[in-house]
Amino acid sequence: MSASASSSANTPSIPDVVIRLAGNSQDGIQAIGGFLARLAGRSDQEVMTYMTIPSTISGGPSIFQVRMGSGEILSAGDRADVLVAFYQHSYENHRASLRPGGVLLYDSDHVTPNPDDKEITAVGIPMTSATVEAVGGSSKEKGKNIYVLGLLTRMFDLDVPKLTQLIKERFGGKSEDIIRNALLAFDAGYAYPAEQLRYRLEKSTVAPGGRPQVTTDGNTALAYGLIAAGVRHGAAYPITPWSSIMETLRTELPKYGGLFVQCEDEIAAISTALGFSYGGNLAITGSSGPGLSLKMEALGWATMAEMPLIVINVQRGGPSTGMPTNIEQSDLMQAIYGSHGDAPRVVLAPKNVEDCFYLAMEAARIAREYSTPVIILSDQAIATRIEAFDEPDLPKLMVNLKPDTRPRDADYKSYPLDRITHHAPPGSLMASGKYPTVTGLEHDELGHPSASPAMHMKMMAKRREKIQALAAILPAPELAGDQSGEVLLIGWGCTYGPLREAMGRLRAAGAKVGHLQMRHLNPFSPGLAQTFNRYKHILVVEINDQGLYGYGQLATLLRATFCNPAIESITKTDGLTYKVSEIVEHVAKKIGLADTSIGMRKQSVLAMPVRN
Amino acid sequence: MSASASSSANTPSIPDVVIRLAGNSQDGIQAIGGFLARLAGRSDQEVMTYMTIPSTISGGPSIFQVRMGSGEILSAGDRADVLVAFYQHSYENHRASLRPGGVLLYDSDHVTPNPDDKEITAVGIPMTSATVEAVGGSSKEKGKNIYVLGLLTRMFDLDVPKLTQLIKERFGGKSEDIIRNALLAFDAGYAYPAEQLRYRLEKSTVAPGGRPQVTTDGNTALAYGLIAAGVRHGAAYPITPWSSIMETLRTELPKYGGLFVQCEDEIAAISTALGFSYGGNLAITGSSGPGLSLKMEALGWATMAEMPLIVINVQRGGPSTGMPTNIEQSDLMQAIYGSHGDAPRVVLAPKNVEDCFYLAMEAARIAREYSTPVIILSDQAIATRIEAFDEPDLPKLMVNLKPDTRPRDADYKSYPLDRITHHAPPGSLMASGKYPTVTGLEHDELGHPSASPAMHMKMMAKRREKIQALAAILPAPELAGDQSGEVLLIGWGCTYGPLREAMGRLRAAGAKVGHLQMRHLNPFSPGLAQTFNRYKHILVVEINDQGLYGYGQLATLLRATFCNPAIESITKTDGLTYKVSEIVEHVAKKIGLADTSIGMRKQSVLAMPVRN
Amino acid sequence: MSSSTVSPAPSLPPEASAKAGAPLTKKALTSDHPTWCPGCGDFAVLASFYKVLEKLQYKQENIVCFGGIGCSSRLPYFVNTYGGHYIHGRVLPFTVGITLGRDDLHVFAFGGDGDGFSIGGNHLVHTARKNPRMTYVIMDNSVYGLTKKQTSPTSPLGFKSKTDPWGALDQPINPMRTLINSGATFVARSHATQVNHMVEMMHKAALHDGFSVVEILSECVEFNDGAFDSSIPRKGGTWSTIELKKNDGSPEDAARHDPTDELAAFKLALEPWPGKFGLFYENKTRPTKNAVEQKLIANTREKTKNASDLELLSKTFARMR
Amino acid sequence: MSSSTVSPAPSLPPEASAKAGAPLTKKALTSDHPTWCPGCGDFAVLASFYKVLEKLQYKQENIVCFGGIGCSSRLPYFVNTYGGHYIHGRVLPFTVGITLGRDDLHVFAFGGDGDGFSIGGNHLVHTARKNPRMTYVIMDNSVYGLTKKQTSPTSPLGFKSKTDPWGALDQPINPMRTLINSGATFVARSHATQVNHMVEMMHKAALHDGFSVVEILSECVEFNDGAFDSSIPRKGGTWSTIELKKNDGSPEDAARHDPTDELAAFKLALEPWPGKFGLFYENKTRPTKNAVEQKLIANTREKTKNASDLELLSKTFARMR
Ligand SMILES: Cc1ncc(C[n+]2csc(CCOP(=O)(O)OP(=O)(O)O)c2C)c(N)n1
Ligand SMILES: Cc1ncc(C[n+]2csc(CCOP(=O)(O)OP(=O)(O)O)c2C)c(N)n1
Ligand code: SF4
Ligand code: SF4
Ligand SMILES: [Mg+2]
Ligand SMILES: [Mg+2]
Repeated sequence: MSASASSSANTPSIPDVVIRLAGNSQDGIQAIGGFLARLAGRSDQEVMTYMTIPSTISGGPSIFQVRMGSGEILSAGDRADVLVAFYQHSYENHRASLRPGGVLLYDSDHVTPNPDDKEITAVGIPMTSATVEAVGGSSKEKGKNIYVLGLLTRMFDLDVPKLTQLIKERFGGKSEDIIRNALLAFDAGYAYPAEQLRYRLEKSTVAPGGRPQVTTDGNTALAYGLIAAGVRHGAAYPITPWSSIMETLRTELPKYGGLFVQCEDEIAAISTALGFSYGGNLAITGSSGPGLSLKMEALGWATMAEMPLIVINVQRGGPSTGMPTNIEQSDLMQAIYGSHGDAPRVVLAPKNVEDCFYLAMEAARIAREYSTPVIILSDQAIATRIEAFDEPDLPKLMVNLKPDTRPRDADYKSYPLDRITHHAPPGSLMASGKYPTVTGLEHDELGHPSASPAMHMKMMAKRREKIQALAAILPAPELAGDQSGEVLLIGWGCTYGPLREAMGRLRAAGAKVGHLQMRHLNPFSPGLAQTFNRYKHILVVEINDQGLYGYGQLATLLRATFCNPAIESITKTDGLTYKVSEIVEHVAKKIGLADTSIGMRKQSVLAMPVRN
Repeated sequence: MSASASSSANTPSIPDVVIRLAGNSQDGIQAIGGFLARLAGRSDQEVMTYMTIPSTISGGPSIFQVRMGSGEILSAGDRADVLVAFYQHSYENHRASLRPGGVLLYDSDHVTPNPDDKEITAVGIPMTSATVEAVGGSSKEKGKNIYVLGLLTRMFDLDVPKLTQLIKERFGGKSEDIIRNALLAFDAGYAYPAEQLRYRLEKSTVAPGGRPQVTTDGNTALAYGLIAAGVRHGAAYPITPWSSIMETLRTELPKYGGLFVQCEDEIAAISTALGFSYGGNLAITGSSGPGLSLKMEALGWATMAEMPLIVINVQRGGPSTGMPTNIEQSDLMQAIYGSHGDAPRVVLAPKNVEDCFYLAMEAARIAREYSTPVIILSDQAIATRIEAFDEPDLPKLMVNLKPDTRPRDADYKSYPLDRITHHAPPGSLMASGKYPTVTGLEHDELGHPSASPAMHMKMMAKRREKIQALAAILPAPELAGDQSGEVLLIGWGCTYGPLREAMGRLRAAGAKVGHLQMRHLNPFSPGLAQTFNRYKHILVVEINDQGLYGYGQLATLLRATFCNPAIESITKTDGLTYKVSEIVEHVAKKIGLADTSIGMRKQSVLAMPVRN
Repeated sequence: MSSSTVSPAPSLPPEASAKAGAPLTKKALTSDHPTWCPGCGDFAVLASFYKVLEKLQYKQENIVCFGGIGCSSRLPYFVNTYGGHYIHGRVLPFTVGITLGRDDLHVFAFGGDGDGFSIGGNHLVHTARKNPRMTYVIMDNSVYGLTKKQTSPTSPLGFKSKTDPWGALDQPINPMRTLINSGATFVARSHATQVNHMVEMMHKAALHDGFSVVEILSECVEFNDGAFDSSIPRKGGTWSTIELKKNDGSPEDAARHDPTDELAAFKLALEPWPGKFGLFYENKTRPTKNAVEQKLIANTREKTKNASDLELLSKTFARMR
Repeated sequence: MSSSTVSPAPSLPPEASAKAGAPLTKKALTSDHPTWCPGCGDFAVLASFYKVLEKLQYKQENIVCFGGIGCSSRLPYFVNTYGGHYIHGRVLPFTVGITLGRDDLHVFAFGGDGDGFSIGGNHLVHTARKNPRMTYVIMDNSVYGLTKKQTSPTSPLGFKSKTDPWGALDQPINPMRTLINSGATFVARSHATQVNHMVEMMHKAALHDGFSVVEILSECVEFNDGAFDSSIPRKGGTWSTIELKKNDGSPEDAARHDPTDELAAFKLALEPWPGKFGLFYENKTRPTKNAVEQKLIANTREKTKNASDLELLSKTFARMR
């Protein structure tokens, strides 16, 4: 390790750092990660986190990784600069994730590293005993995580007042003792003498948006996006990783005069949500994989009855119960085609945590304007990771919705063939004296059942054409990088960051590469065919299976739609988010790029020569 | 009308005839149609029927159409030669279906036809009063249908002994009175003096298969195909038009020592069926549209656990409750992609009634050999129509299945990575002393849950590769007509007959046209890409919606797989089977064929000059 | 509910209010012509329901009628109010969403024995334990009518159907027992041949502040002809109604039924077929889900000091800084 | 069943038969190490189940254990017999297929309160009315454990969970009442802190010829700590078991419980929390679905004069000529 200065003038300055905390799920490593992430947010720095959840019930090994710093941070980092290892297994399982020149901070009460390993700097600190000593009494090693937070704060010269403020906020509801103990642990970690470990994180180069940054995870952003959109009603059944959205809404909606119902199963849940919507209260239901499979029949009703509804699927590893705590993007086909019959509906996917907020608002708007169910396909990675972004401009954005029970004119029809359906909720007086019927049977313009062949054709067209009308006015997805060239990288959902970074590295290596993250998956935005024609290879990168014919799910849809043989797939099903390097290597192989390491940080920043 | 001879030597001989019976659903017109169809079968004639079911509960207008004669009969006929009209509404709604020169037989007790209509021959017969007179007593006009059967028997010189035998068989279980009344009505109809109406159906030109013909509908053929395949267990919940399969199996299986369970809903049904399969008893469940949507979660489990299972979907008009008594082919995408996660499974579609029998057998074989769920996509048209075909060679075909509980060697694994899974059912002794686990969680080779990224990748591949292995050995679909040329017509399910006839008419008009009916929809048979390359246009004809991008469901899949822009769609959603002329006109427009009427029978055969 | 400060208010149906000069008549309420088979018991249920609405005189636009799937579930098509047809077996959770989201409406759900006790059985139980303010009418014909004669969960042992040509083999459920056990706060039983009784039961049910269920034996003349003759006097059956306690201290009163006594209701339900008709059980004290959730909202709003939506959400985001 | 000629035979579990020289031991039955949280009540249920199997000495390869989804539903992984893990709430219809298809097996289903009473509630009722020969063990911790603390259908009013931070608002179900009403022919209640009692109840359940259910209060130490203390003597609670009638004519016997008396069982179920433990209800006379269907098969086979499959199917096709 080359950095050595101890005075602040000589402290090496680094653009960003990747810290991996490895322990067991009970150790509160999520908490340290959360503090660091929120601190970054409050310091106008960029931040992204990544965590694993043990699939066993009683805890088990768990990690939390946080990347923070200046510049645009798009992924949580393929490899780490700092590894904090609480146990021997943490050390052994995660040593390889450390970049050469990186720093291993290990709990010398529990870990014995390999003494011959000279590639990294290993620093042993008696985290457990030091914590017990600092805090004393009954709480024992419980503050170990806060001790480590203190250590890292000193190491990267982080903002102490802000952090202690965060600690106080976090433990605010609890007893004074708890806050005091936490601060004792923090101070002890901060005071640990390791003068060789001193860095300074560069200030953000991203122009601050003029708005303060907020730091949160994708599920929270989705929930509050719905609230901002005016959604006040919902119903669901718990399932990982969906549950936290319903927990947030169940707790929050009553504050807004709304209501969230926990139902006996997912079928009851979507039914109750549809009942809310029918009553004029645009509603939301959601689940993860298995729960979505149960909603398919009722979702078909929503299409047939033309009932607005928002459905969230926080995707996890499938099929069946699959890998409940892992990431996968394998529910796209089901989102579009899972119900029997031709049942067109809208499918959207957020590209990151911030987008969860805005896409939730868009979903609500589309559901209302087009009287259609809208499925939001989030995923386990976006749901659980923490990012910092500009606080939304709420006064501008917030929507106020109420059932529209104004009287309707005598020519009111619930299913007019020449207009998009907008239901009159009960309570609306009908000048005609005839009250409308809503049904999952094929029906005429007044909603009365009809088995007329001609009517079925017309109503099928009506339901299709409104979605086509929506398609026509969708914004084209943002095309980054080269606007034409060798490779167009396409992704959806959580692959946004790694793809954008991969694009950067490939361009740095001389390839002409563009990147397009698709947020509108059904219907597609206009103009894609033309964009595709400008590239030699269109590589669709997804976390799902290659399918019987070699194509992932979005790739299959794009090929069917555009019949462009340049569309190919990069897929994987290991339950983990893409590393930038995985993508770069795939693309390099495809286009015969020899040196894929350009732009890749091989050595840890911590090992770099002093730059100022 | 030109035919006039009354002596049998001068009786005009006709190749085939289309008779449409129109009345109300209580009139027993299905029964007349059924008798005619079965008579044709017993006379080694070809036959095909078509019927509508009223969508109201308390009956209503209904038709039954039967086409019988020599030569290959592939569809029930676009237009009729004879229309039997019981009521004024029957006459008014169906007059247009009669070809010029055709014969209208109307019940003069109820119908007054337009006296100015000279295009057809209208013959009034007091069907109601004649029946009452013939039968007398309490049964009143109940025998009207049998009276009409007698009329038609005389008119087309049908086999009286065979028909009276059929009548006796049909009413066999009932009282002697009923049989006597039926025969009285039959004789009265037969005796009706209408000497101008005499024809003779030509003997079949199709070489008899050496086996007697049987006559039945698609649902029955499916049920007995399963029994021939050795399937002895099943579970389901009623829904139209699926129910008759479960009713047949519930009644028949106990005779074979088997068992069919009526469950509380479709989820319980597939679960019980999977329990049977797990016990080593290959089982079947089924439903129609809405019920299939409910089975999606459990179907995913079947893929993950690699459990053999047969699932029948008798498709009807969708989405949602849709058009329950109409035909649609809109559940294909759901069959393949309806479950969350990447859950590959096999999807087959019978092309006609006979094929129902053989495809059921194939489905059972695939399910067992590949330990996979197999979905059979039948449809309302095939399910309810009657066809005649060679009796299957049962001694050769029948399969005997028993749970295979032989002891398993010490190296037994339920999910070996190097072989296809074949479960050991409970009762099989394990030499290893370790008993296997079956689960919907991702698992290792022994079936124990695993969240290992590498294992998930491998098991995903295992489940995919076995389906790919099946694909490799599937027979290529039979390619009829021109083996290369302008147009390849592709269809699946009930469109087989109309497509084959349309191909004939188009070729007669000079176009180079081939036809390929796909029975294996997931995975596809090998060699399709090469076949497709030999045609300028590949037109996929389906009874479903054109989708957001202009393609029906099979067309979408073929385009995605082969990226061949020549693949286009012909679709419709009127809830009715294709008429040959609809297809011919579409294709003619596509390839600029002017005269599409070549090969089309414009005049009724009944109006043609005497040929011998 | 330890932190509650607002006390739970009853969620009584909004005051019945006739439109000035336009009383709600059968004529106004009549919609499509029913598609049932001639003689079907459901006609009488419909006729009685019209009468109930005429009695209640709710605003027409505030009435909602929904059905599941089945012959009986089609009833809402024939009533000119808001309403429709949901999917098979799920009409209860759907109508729960309507009533909980709109306290100003009068919500009625309709269905058959298959819809309610087979595929929908679980929703019945969980709806009942929530006790939403709404009325559910089950037309029990002890058969699957619309799908043409399969065994239903109320078909008696030995009933010959297309799925049990030799007679039903599985023990049927006892609807009254099932309903009482579910926790429904109003449980009554009636018969499609007894219009006045049906009207009385449905009327009481509609006025009940909670989840009220009326099960009506309604003959399927097509597929279960004569099923309920044993309770039709003109067919030689006995029509036996439940006499309710008057609490008049009279000796006869001891033998009368106290509908608030769950165990007594359960015992009544165990009486042999065809059993009694009338009000089996009623609980007027359990608060409705409507009231409980409204109270939660009121308590929560009180804590937020009635902050505006914007203020609330802004505060939340401020905490995420 | 009017045409029955073969009389219904009991479908008793196949004779327990130890393998020569290799008695079924806990060691042989132990599989993967349980992944439950230390202290979870389910450990004791597992230990008791081992003991039951040791007592029964069924052939190891003829035992099948299946779970739904939930912490408790994972129990089958830890038992070295045939078995596994189905989907959430549907383990009963799945195991119904196993037992009806294979009369030689001993089938056990396991699940939690969410799995069994929430999403799976309807399957419980319809399985019970079929009365298949099998045993169902419900580990009730009154919370959703695996998904980390949401309100379950047995969570008491006021229980604070992630979905009811202010305390549960919906009336919980009463499991014993629900089970008795379902028509299950054996209904017992036990407690994970009482190993001997659990063993006794599960053992009796396994020997019952029909659908037997044992509900076990099994504490979730992670998310519902102390929930069942009121029935744990060493935590100051009362452990009160049901004394069964001995029919010895003694005066004490009058006060004892007759488990064949449904109304008495129902009354017992209404006792206030924590109530009694033991056998609530037992019906030894209702034939099992296994027996009823076997009888149907036997009757039908008799009518076909035991024709071979080929003969039968050939005849059918001959009729279609
Ligand atoms: C998911 C689903 N399964 C099955 C059906 C078919 N189905 C329609 S109505 C019905 C049952 C009808 O019985 P019931 O509810 O008693 O009503 P009834 O017709 O007797 O009034 C069934 C099984 C369906 N529409 N949807
Ligand atoms: C269809 C479906 N919905 C939801 C879930 C998520 N889920 C898994 S277990 C469970 C409930 C667990 O509670 P319980 O059955 O009481 O078992 P416990 O963990 O408490 O033993 C839920 C909701 C799922 N796996 N599948
Ligand atoms: S089938 Fe039965 S329930 Fe349905 S309408 Fe006809 S009589 Fe009524
Ligand atoms: S979460 Fe609760 S039920 Fe699950 S294993 Fe832990 S203690 Fe047991
Ligand atoms: Mg019914
Ligand atoms: Mg639980």
